[in-house]
Amino acid sequence: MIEPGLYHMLFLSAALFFIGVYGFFTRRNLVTMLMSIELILNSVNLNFIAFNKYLWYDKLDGLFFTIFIIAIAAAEAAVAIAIIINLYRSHKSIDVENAEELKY
Amino acid sequence: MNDFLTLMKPELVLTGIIFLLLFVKLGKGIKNEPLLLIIQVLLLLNFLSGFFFNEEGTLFDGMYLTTNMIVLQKNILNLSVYLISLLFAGWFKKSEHMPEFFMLMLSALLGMFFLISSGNLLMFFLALELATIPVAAMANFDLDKKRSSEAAMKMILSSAFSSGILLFGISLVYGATGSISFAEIPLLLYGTPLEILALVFLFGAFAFKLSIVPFHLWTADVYEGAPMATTSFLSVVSKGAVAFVFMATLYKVFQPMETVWYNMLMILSIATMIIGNLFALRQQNIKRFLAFSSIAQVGFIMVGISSSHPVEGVTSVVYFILIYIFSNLAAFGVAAAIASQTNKEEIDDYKGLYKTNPFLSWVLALALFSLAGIPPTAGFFGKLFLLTAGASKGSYLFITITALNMIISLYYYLRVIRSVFMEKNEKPIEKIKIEPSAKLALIICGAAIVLIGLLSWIYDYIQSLI
Amino acid sequence: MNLSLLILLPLLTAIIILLMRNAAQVKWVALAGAALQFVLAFVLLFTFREQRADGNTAQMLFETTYNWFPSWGISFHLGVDGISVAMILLTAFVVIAGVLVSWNVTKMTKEFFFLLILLSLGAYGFFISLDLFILFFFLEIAVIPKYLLIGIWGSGKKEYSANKLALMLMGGSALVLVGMLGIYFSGAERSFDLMKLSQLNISYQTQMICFPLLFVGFGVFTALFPFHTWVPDGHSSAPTAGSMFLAGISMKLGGYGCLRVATYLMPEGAQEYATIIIVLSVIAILYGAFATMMQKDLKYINAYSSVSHCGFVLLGIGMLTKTSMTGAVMQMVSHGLMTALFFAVIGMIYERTHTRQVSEMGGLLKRMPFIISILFIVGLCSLGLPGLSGFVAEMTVFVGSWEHPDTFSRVATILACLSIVVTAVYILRAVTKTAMGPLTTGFENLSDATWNEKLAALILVAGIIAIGIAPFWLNDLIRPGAEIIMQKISIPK
Amino acid sequence: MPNATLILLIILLPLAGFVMLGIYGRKYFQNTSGIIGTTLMLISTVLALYTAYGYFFEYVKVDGVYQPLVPLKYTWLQFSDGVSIDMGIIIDPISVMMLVVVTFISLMVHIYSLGYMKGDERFPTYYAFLGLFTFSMLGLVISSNIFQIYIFWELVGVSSFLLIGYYYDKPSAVAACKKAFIVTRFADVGFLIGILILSFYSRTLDFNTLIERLTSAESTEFKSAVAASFMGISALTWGLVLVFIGGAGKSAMFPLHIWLPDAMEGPTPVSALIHAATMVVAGVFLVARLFPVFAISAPNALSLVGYVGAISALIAAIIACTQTDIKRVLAYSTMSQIGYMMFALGVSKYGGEDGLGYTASMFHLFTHAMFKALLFLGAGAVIHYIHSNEMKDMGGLRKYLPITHITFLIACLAIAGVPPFAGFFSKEEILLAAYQNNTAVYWIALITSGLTAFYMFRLYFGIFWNKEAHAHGEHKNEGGFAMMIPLVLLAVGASAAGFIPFGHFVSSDRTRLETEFHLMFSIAPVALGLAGIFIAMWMYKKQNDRPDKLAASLNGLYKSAYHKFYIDEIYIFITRKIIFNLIGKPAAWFDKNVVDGLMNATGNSTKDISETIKGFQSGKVQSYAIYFLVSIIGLALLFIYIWK
Amino acid sequence: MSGSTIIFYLLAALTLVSGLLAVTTGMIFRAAIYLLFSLIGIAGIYFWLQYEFIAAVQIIVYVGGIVVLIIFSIFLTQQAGEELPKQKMGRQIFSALAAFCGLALVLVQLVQHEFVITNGKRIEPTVANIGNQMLGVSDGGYALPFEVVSILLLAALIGCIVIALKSKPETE
Repeated sequence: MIEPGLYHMLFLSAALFFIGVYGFFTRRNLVTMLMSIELILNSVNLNFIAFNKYLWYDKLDGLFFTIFIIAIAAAEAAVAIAIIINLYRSHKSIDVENAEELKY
Repeated sequence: MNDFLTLMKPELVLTGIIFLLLFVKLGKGIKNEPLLLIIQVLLLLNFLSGFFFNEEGTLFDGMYLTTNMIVLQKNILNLSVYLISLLFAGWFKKSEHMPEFFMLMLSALLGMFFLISSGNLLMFFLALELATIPVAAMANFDLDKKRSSEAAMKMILSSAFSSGILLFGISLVYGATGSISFAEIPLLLYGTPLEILALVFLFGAFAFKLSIVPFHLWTADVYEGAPMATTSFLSVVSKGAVAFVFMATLYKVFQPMETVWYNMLMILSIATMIIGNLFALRQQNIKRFLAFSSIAQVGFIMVGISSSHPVEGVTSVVYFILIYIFSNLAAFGVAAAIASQTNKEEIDDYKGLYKTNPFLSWVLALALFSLAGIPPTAGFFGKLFLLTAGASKGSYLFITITALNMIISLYYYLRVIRSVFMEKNEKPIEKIKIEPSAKLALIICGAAIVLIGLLSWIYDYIQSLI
Repeated sequence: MNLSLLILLPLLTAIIILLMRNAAQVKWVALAGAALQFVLAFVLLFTFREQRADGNTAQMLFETTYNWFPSWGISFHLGVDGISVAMILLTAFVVIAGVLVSWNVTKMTKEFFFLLILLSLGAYGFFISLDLFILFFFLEIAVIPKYLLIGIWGSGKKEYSANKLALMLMGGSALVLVGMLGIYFSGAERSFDLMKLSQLNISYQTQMICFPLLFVGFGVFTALFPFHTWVPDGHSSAPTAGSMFLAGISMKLGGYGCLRVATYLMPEGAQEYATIIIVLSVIAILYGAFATMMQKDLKYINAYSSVSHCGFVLLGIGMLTKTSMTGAVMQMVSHGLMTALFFAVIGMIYERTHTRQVSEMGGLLKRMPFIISILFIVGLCSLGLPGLSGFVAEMTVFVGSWEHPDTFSRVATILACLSIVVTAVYILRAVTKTAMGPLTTGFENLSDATWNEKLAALILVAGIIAIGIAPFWLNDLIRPGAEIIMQKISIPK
Repeated sequence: MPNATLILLIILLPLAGFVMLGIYGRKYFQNTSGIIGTTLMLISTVLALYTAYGYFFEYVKVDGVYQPLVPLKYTWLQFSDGVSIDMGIIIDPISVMMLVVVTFISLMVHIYSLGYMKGDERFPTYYAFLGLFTFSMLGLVISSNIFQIYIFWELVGVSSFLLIGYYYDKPSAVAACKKAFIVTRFADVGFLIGILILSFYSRTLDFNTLIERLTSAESTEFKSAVAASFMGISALTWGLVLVFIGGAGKSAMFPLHIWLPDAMEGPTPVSALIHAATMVVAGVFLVARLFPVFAISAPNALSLVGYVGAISALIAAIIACTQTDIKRVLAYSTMSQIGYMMFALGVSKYGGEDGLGYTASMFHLFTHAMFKALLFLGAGAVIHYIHSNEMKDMGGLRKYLPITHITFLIACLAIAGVPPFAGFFSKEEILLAAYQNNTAVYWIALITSGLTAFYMFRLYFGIFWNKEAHAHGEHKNEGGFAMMIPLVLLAVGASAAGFIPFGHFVSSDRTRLETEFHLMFSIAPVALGLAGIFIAMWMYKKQNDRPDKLAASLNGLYKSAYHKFYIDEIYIFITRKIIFNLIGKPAAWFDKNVVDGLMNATGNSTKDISETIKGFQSGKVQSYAIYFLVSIIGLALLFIYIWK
Repeated sequence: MSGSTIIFYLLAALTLVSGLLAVTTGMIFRAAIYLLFSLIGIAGIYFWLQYEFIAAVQIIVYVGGIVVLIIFSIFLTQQAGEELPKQKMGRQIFSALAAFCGLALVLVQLVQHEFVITNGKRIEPTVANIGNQMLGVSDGGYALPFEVVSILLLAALIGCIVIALKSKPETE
């Protein structure tokens, strides 16, 4: 096993990203879809930190990006959950396949 | 500090209004109707304030920048928000949470202002989120309608997904260049495959917001389910703001990769026009219909953007969006006026509308003609200049396809016209009582649709700001 | 004379019509507007002739330029030469006649006349503009009123026809647009100004691409085969005045565009594509004529015959000689007047008999001598009787075409000549069946034309006869214009 | 120098009549229109006679040659340099002769119609149309420009159309007028193309210039016209042949004659004027007008004229023997006589003695106008009396219609070529010319002249003798003075016109041509004519079964002649089966289904595609995300690896 | 192979495996827990990278905030322990394929790209540095984004309140 470096980080984050993407594609429960989104955002955070750490350590841009992403993620999750709850009230279900009234 | 006040004036005024509303809401003192009037006046003042004390410059180490053109763009958005506040008065008055709606809408607008003024990727991203998340909440404002929450769900999930993609792209740009500043990035881009990949990711996110095919799929569903005010905000303000930024980003930040994004724009714009038109052909619901028509319109905007000419491209796009705002708002306004009284949103319901509601019919006709690009409405000029700008690159095939797409679009716009003016109906929609403010807004829109094109100085004015 | 009057007058009329309260006022305002246009057109004619007689040899007279979108090189550039004057006269004739025959429109009268006047605005604007952009602007302005006229006041499968017409015409103008942009970007200088563009040498490459675009684009308007299918349906579904405008004015926009824009700006392209144009126009002429023979509905007969007659316009242009070009313009004027009159008469007959099927009519001469006499006149004009305008125009085209010495053109001309027999066949079949023979039962109590119909018919007949008897004035008007267009084109001797 | 204004007046007076009566006739001149029309015509005739007198007698010839004069010429429509349609007046022997003939016959018909058409509802319209016709015909004969002649040619055609269809509620009349117009129109296309060819090579449309250029072997125009050829025949010949086709159509030459018999549906005076004396000879006139070009530059074309004329003359004569409708008999006879004039031109040469045929042709035209008009007007009187055209309804009418009988007989003798009536002289000259130049034609002509005598007297005996008449109709008179005066005047003309020394005035090179009378030569035709008369007398003077027997013995020939050699049927086959079914219907079908279908298919397929791809918009937010990602990957691949 | 390397691989494995399980497991509550582990794993990696501040924020916001929120919403909308409905097999395979292709593409590009390294002086991500810059108004200060986010959070708050705190009973 070699010493972990930039590429390890990038691999990790890319893998996480696409795991999240896969989850987003296949999960039928809205909350779990939201969870997949969180994974995606985390993978991006990891990317930023990795680049900041290994390549562009003369500034803290990546780090700040990560902080703000975390904040946004919280806000997004909050609104999403509010919407999901509202949807649950009207549909009595949070299965995404049950919310397909709008189409074609 | 003075700089700060004049340069950030649009944002500051808007923030002021938001907080004013917040206090009003917390105070619980005012009923909907007078409050709406106050809001309308405030928004009008907000719009008018955009004409005074404008300066160009940057703040916060280049994170925030403003030019006369940017002020104009912001003010166009101000104007459309003002018109929305007038047009949907009927719906607002009935709404339980009107102040909140405005707070959300103005927050989103604020987000767009920051978006337009953003000078680095972080601001850009934050502003974009600020411009999106409240809108998702706004989509859910028909609280007791299933469709509304479905629309909101689709919007928040898809936009979260697209944010993920966008962020991934941004992270790649950051990794490749080490900068998030718009001023530095172009100096450090070389068009390597990774950068192309990053560009594609960013492009995808933009495309999502602008509903460019094939990233458009959420659009129609959200437009249909959301309340009409939200839909028109989305289709007009959101789209306008993102288009401005999209253009600025491509022109400035990705300038070294022009050939790549030109080709990308070209194929996607063809796809957007064709798919948007093909779907619009078969729609029955007027909102869904307008959704697809606005997708097709974006295809045209992309033609203008593809000119990559810093003067002609920008001017024609801004000009077109100005016209597009009036046309689309007029169409939505008419649909809203009808829907708010009769709950009818199907095109077939409009049969024989002219008999009972000539005013609405004429405004609708003007709006649709303008969207279709028929002279003497302003849409004709808008489209023509977009095409002219786009044609400067000399791709005949591209322009021909664009021009032919205008025919398909004409076909479905005429379908509505046909319903309204020609077809007979046993039970046409009864005489609609239009809110005075809505009527005012419709008249403004109608007049603008007729006049903007004919008064050529408007175009020159926009150009002079560059 | 200030040419913008020609635009302002209809505009003003249209606005006043919108302000009117009742139908009677609307009609009189429309008539007054149309009459003023008529007068104005004649004033233009006379001042034009006066100027020419005074030795003013400028290519375009009464040029005026207003700034309009200067950043795109667009200006509101107006000016007329003889060809434009001829077309303006035609428009004035058709407009006043169209207003007169629409006197009995009761459904949405205000809107009807508003649209009619709007159409005339488009036509005038088109004919006087010397800037491609505004030319295109006016070209498109004229489409939607037609759509609405057919769709709202039409008959039969009106919605289908209206759609087809609007879409095909817009398709044509889309091609025009592309061609126009091609020219715009090709020259050393970006300009939409026709006069300026004609000075620039547009590259051969561009011409080869843009000429077909522009020609086909305008050709759609003037029923270029195979893009003529909007013509029969559109004309037959339209209300009387609508058909008159459509065939009388609107189809001429295309011919004028082919001439003024496509051929004038791109002579090399015109030469390269002449063969194709000739083939298509001969097909249109013969095929239109034969297809007409099989029609049973009067409006279809006239519509298909318009396809055939407009083929002469395109043939004249395709032959690229001064005379044929002059003939093409004459044919436009002549066909405009004639076909408008034909539709007017058909409308009058239909209003009384409530049928347009030839087989359901007979012996109408007995009941309505005036209308049927006009029908005879217009029929004879259509089949090219000397003394009426059709003859003059067709003969000029023939003589002009014959000036082209190669065998191909010869054969084409001969084939085109053959059409005058077929024309005679279908016109006579229709006219004799309608007018002559025993009177169909049920038509015993039909009345003859009313004052407005008579006036309308007489105005158009006057035009037809004026050209037919004294073609020299029209010829003198058109020929110099045609010569300038032909300047850059050399035919192999 | 003849006065242009006067000549213009000759032409314009009838036009004035047309305009006045056409527009206001039914309002103001219901009963007086006949008088108005006739008066105008009378003035016109007097002026024409005055002009003729002036031209032939007062005007001094130059070197014994009558100069063609152009007292008026106005550029009507300028084409390219030199080529223009001019409206002009040409005055030369044949045009002056025609002026006289047309105005005189027209006047006769005007007068006659006062009686014949009396009480008709559309009396003013009738006179208006007559005026129009006369105007057009006069315009035709004085045309100085080949296009001008075409213009009046068409106008003549349309007035003929209007007059044939005068009884417009009779379906047969409507069919006939249509047929007449269309057939002549078809021929006119030939004329038109001929004009185009001639004008292109001669670079002028003016008759005088054109003749001058195309007859002088040195001129460049002539050289180029001869040099250019198509299918081995020079352009000049083609042009002339095509022009002749136009003439053949109007003059009802085989095979374009089919309209003429049907044209008899018009009022009988009209038939007399248009379809006997004037319009139908326009073709002859046209060939005569261009005669120098034909004779000098394109002898082939001229001999074609000769053969066509001869064949027409013979065929028409055969058919005439079998017809039972008296007007149709006369129509075929007209055709036959015009055939004479045509082949007379065809066998002629240019200049001097050789130009006898030309003179003879014109002479025959002149005399034929008299006697044929007379025949028609006489037939009109009979029809007026009997109300039928069929010979079987007639017989023994000599007692009831004495004046008609006598004048008709004179006319019959004239046409049969019995001396000293007019027809004898002109026909004699024609036969002589044929004999001198072309024997085949001569023999055909000879046979025809016998047949002519036979069928004319078949007619005469059938009408006035044969079976005993029974009381007919309600008028028991001949139709009054109005109808009798023209008969008498024309009878005088038919008797006396032959004594005019025609060659002195009209000849191919406009010099004085002395025509001699060869007694020996005349024996054969006169004998043949008399034989014809006697056979007719034998067969038809009394009612008997000889005609039927003869018909039975000549079954095949008789039947086909009776059916006019099935030419009509061939035409119907061509038009109905070939043009309508094989061209028209497919064209209409093609338009409706293929061209239109394509346009509709474009529209429909757009809709279909739209319907097919709606699945993309599935409403599933996850699918949307998948499309999103897939598109991103696709775009990235495209732009990284493929489209660099 | 040093200890820190092993720790990294362990953390990475934790993150990926629990991430994978979070998106595949059939029980929704378990999914939330796996997500929690995955997020903790990422926090660990931040620690490992010596970005302690970020790690702390990660723990506070994600673990303490978002995951709790998610678990609450699960409780509100779902019976815990209930088996989640499975997606169609075709969709699963296609999604996996698409995700894998994406991954492959991204990785190939990342590996092929020659990253540049700055030659500037390293700034340590200490809390002091971060704090100074976060609220600075000039020279790379992040005051403006900070304000923007605050407005965003306000707006989100308002939105959530309006949407989630619905008083009227469901009518539809």
